[in-house]
Amino acid sequence: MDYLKLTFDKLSVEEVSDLVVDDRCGAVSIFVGTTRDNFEGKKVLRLEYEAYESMALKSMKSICEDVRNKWPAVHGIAIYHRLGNVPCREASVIIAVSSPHRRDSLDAVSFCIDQLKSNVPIWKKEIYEGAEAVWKENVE
Amino acid sequence: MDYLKLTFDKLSVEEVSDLVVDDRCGAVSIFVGTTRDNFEGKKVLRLEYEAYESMALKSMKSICEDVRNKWPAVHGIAIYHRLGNVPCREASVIIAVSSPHRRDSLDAVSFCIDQLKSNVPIWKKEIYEGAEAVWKENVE
Amino acid sequence: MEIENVVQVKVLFFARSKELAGLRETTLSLPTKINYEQLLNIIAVNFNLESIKNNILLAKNEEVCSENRDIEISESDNIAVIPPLSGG
Amino acid sequence: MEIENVVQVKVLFFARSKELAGLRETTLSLPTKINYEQLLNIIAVNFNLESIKNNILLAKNEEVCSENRDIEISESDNIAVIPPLSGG
Repeated sequence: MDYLKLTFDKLSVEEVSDLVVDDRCGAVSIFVGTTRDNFEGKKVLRLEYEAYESMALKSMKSICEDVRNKWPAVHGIAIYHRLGNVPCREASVIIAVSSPHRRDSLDAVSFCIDQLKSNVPIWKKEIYEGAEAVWKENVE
Repeated sequence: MDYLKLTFDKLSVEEVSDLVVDDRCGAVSIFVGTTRDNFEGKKVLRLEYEAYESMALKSMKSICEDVRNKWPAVHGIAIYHRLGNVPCREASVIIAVSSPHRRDSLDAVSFCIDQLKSNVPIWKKEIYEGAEAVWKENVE
Repeated sequence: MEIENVVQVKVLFFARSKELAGLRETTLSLPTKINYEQLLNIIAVNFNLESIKNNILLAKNEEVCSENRDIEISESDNIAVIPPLSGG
Repeated sequence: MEIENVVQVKVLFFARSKELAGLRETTLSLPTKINYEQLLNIIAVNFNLESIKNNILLAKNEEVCSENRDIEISESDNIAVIPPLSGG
């Protein structure tokens, strides 16, 4: 099962993790992206996320399809991304993947976050204390 | 900070994840090992874990030191392992690692679970329905 | 462009492009066939996006368009301006 | 073995070795220096572990002992029998 969501609500690691847990799976690997409180010496007050929602969900679905081709043993995939204001320390994205054995879910979750950063139309604006806000660009 | 625990209580992903979240970190990677409900056609009723506790904690600490040598950017490391009876679907181990950028925590969490399985003196007995219980051996 | 070959499409703006254009979406009349570069120029000129023209992609109906290719445009297509991504 | 060179150590059993030995821990008199192989044999013979002798490791004071080496034994050392691991 694929669980994909764009939401303005606070994300919960437990909730996203629980979606993919399965009796037949011994491993759940999870990635949580959180808001850093500084960038080049500037204090980050909060982040604002926006998405081209319909295209983002399509693109997330396509990541899931790629995962299932690369790691057929993967069972559940959950990709939850928060939109709107995200305060420091809170999660902007949570990805959880379950599989019978650990290697598949570990590799798949790593693939998912890399793909999400490079392909899913979501944008982040960093709001600083005493400096102009900046639309970020993923470079990693 | 290193957070190491062997406990007979139920593990919480949220709790272990929260330990390592930090204002300076943009990434938390988590691995959750759960109980599978079958093995070679036999129904697994539950697992029983035991540890050589003092040696296990030393060995977990040594994994943390290796992580900090390999990935100096890693911030928090939490390794929680449950002991005693673990029902199906519940977590036997949760590992969470935080870092400013995602690659470090993704690689470190994968290293931690591999090292834990091969070096930490913890043992698992699988209790089956209608078949003799078996002490497992990690082979992956 | 002859009038019978012109269709109305919706144009969507996001992030920095939304701020520069000053709007979230609008409609635009386009020929039924257009080169990627031409379309990019029309959008950049009309919506104050020349400063980021080299850093944006165009998507048609939620698929990124290939550059250096002709794009077939139909009535009620959505064209989206996609600045550099920063999700995650 | 002369009596003055003999010390009492604690021996700990875990998992399958605990079940075979029928106990969790005991004490054993050992010489102050002993070869790994000899120690393994003494423990296997005394505690019903011959069936798994080739699959266990010995640890002294929470450190796995190197095989084919002499082990220095002091009063109140802990020797642990370590069956194949299965944590995680």
